[in-house]
Amino acid sequence: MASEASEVDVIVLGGGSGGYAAAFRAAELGLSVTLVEKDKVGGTCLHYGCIPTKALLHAAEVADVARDGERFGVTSTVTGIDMAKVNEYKNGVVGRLHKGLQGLVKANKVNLVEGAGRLVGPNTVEVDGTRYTGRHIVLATGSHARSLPGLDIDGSKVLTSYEALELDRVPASVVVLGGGVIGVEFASVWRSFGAEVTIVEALPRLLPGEDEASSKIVDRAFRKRGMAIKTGSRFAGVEHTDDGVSVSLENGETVEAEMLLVAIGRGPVTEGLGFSETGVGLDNGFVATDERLRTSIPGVYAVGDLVAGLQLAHRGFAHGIFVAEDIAGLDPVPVEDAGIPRITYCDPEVASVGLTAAAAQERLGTDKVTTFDYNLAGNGRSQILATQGSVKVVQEVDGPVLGVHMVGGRIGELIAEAQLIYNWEALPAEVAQLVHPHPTQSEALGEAHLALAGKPLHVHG
Amino acid sequence: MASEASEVDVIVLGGGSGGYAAAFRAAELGLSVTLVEKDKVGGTCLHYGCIPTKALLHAAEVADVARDGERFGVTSTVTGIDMAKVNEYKNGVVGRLHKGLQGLVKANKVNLVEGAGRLVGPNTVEVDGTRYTGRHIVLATGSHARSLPGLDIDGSKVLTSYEALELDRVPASVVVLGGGVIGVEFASVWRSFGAEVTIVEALPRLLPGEDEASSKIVDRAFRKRGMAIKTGSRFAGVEHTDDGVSVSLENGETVEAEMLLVAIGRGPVTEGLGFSETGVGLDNGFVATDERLRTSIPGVYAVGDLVAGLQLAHRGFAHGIFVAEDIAGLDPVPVEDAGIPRITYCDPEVASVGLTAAAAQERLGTDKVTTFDYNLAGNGRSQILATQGSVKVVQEVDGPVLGVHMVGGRIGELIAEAQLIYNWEALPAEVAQLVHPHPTQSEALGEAHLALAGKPLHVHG
Amino acid sequence: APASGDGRARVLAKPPVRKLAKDLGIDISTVTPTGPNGTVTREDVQAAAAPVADTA
Ligand SMILES: Cc1cc2nc3c(=O)[nH]c(=O)nc-3n(C[C@H](O)[C@H](O)[C@H](O)COP(=O)(O)OP(=O)(O)OC[C@H]3O[C@@H](n4cnc5c(N)ncnc54)[C@H](O)[C@@H]3O)c2cc1C
Ligand SMILES: Cc1cc2nc3c(=O)[nH]c(=O)nc-3n(C[C@H](O)[C@H](O)[C@H](O)COP(=O)(O)OP(=O)(O)OC[C@H]3O[C@@H](n4cnc5c(N)ncnc54)[C@H](O)[C@@H]3O)c2cc1C
Repeated sequence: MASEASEVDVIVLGGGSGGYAAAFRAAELGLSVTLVEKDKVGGTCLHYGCIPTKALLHAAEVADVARDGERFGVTSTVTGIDMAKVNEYKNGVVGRLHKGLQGLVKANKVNLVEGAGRLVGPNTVEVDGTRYTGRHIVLATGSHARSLPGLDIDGSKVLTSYEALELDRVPASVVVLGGGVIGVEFASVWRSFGAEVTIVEALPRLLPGEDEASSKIVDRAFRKRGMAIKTGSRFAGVEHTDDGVSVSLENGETVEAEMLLVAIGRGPVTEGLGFSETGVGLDNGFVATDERLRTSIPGVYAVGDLVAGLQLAHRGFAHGIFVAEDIAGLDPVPVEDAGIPRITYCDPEVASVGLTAAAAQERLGTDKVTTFDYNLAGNGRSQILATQGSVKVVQEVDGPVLGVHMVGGRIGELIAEAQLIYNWEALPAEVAQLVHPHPTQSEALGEAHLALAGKPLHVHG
Repeated sequence: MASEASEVDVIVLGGGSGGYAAAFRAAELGLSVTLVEKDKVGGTCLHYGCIPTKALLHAAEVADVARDGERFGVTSTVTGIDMAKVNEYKNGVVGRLHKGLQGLVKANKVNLVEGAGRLVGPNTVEVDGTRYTGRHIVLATGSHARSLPGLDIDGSKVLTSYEALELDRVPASVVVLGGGVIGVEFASVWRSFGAEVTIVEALPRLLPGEDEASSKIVDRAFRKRGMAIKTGSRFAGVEHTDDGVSVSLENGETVEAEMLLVAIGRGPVTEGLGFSETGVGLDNGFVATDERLRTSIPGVYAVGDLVAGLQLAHRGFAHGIFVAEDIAGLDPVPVEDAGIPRITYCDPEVASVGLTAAAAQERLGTDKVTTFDYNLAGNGRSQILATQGSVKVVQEVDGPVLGVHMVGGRIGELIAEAQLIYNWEALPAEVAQLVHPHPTQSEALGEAHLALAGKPLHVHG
Repeated sequence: APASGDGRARVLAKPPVRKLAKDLGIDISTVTPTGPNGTVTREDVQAAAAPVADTA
């Protein structure tokens, strides 16, 4: 029979972004916490997601900058990409952050149980034969890469992001199946590293979750960078060839490449964990919750990628903090997806918050929505960085900012400001009254608000 | 006798940041505007200041990145800095922006008078023998580099920023006199381009206008980059030598170098322009104004570097817009220096808004001020970029954010968010309730606010 | 009962709305809130700023 551990206030199942945030915040609030993790604290984001991909993207940027030095008067050359060293750098960053996080688990006095857990009752999680009971349980088992029926991930020629992060060489050519965030980020890295890249996306445009204007700019920029883009193209099948794969599309085309990356989305990790057996309601595989992240079982919550919606690490943080505060009785304000900033770290970067122009028009009516699109050509700092793109602000007529959509080199960091504007429901005039520093890219955001407030400064006709 | 032009609503004397912003905004509001400029619209900032220096700083960054590629796995080398090409790039950026600005003068239907103007009456400016009368006059003649008695700028061995921007080679060694914004920016550029750099500053620290914590980090970073820093050292004299200059300090030390950059501050351009003759009150050389930028003569305003305080282009923009709106009767809110974001674009960058910790303590009392300093070592994105630094937030105890002070690679853009927080007097808890995107540097700002709100997430002890 | 003294930190309002009140010279702690959970809205501030004649 299973042994029993003494009851705690909160058991968190899964130590990724959502899980550890819940654990830390609960502990801060004086609750006793057990955190169950079968792999490594930090989860997908730290070990197989955000951090390693952004390290690759930075190495990619370094390669582009060094290759392009002449344009700025710097006589520089790139003779190669040393993937062993790239991986050493990437693993170094992950390792340091992982060590820091392990320190925080200790500092927060969270009881970490290493092993695979299973929900065996509304208050109970079993790990390796030991039963842990908690007055509250937070499910945070995250997500995994999806594939299609008949599309087998072999890890060498047909990969998901998981295997792609471990490659010891740059493929000569690659087909990226899926033009969503993960797909375009890998496409961008490999292109900068010298690969021939083809992106295949079933929907009519890249980054279909973004405002159409953003997709258009990225599409143009990627083509200019020499990538082949096949939007509105459905995957039909893949065959292994002597030196790689042959990918066929429903329209009859085939594309040969050394590798195929499958980046068609991520599904929740909810199977075989006792969720449905214990009575946790699921919806399309995701854990069904209300806006306060409560599942169908009282006292059991779900956070992060398990909950249908944006799959982002900081949404996981926000969910985790929310649930911990809710358990502690602080009555926190629910986390809404629309207010969560989104960044795609390809080159050029894409960032947004709030509603797309189309969504805003659908919600309020076309005549109630106005937009302003500021071209980065008018922005001094962007000229200096030699980047193109735009900042588009969506406004309710005579009302607050409803959405911000940006494309451009290094533009991702700017969404933090936009996020305040959106979530604090500021009027363009209230932003326009304040002054953005010169010369920065943030001025483009300022200019868009100035223009919407009827007082354009550096707006070219 | 002088000829007369028909009266307009507003005459703006000087077409720099402050002047052209006043002109454009006034024209937008339906006022007739004459803009007098003796050199080029865009003024110091566009032609001899912000833009060309930031182009050099970007080329410097490119050189550093390309030189340091191995660290990220990119096999890259730098064999030289081609100053002719650097200048071509820099002049290209300036030229394109200048062209854009000239287009805006036309589009706004501003009457541009090219020539040196002189105030000859409370309503009258004379340019090349023609008298222009305006119901309102905006003085915007800006500033120029200062020197010391006995310190002659010869333009080849002893330079100001003006000549330094035109150099056709990288000096082997240089002494930078003045550790303020302009001094440290040039020091940073030259160091990245390979020069031996010595900074001499009379005050006890670099960037004396910044929070002491920021100065300390920059000092350490600059030394690590191999620069010599002599703070608390007063300049005594300079002698020309066969291959450069010999700079002597009051403490008896001498430093030899190929060149001396004099960057000890900028003074207002108010002499010989008829200001005092017409009765415009001056204060220490600057035009004296009230908080609504009114001079001692009714109907005559001053904007930008002419007005004592922060010497920043975007302050000029804000002043110009304010005065135009005031003239048009819109009753705008005065522009306060404390709310204007400040950036120094050296490596690492420095950015701030609001009060320093010391100023806040002086104003409110030590026990009424709390601060939190978030080290970028805990920030994933900064680890990826391999940059160090910190984000320091100053808060009134149980009250709003009073100041934000940041140091780190690329950190400048983040001050746009901080600027909203400061000017909107947000409480840390209000910022902490919102979520910053992962992994960005902006999360460091988020973490500092989380910590001040009593809910730290990724804070290492 | 609400603590006396510094009402700024205690009044519920989005930061830009507090700034608006300040710009209009209105003490936000005297404004009657009509927003969710007792939040002072932009409209509340504007109403408090409007000349009394407007409501006639
Ligand atoms: C390639 C890639 C790039 C990404 N880039 C970004 C980005 O730049 N920014 C961003 O915001 N998001 C990014 N994401 C998304 C981000 O990684 C996820 O949104 C985030 O990790 C979700 O956090 P989570 O806590 O819900 O789940 P996860 O991080 O997946 O964590 C779940 C944890 O639960 C553990 N677990 C699962 N089952 C059990 C069990 N039975 N017992 C014990 N432990 C278990 C797992 O080992 C894992 O550690 C990226 C994702 C990928 C794949
Ligand atoms: C090296 C350097 C770097 C800088 N970097 C930055 C930075 O990164 N960010 C930032 O915000 N600020 C920066 N500044 C400061 C910025 O340039 C000034 O704050 C800004 O230019 C001030 O604007 P202004 O309109 O007051 O004056 P100016 O820009 O100096 O414009 C004054 C104009 O008046 C004209 N003029 C003068 N006398 C007459 C006359 N008699 N008749 C007609 N025209 C006349 C001049 O030709 C000039 O065009 C920098 C300055 C320098 C020197």
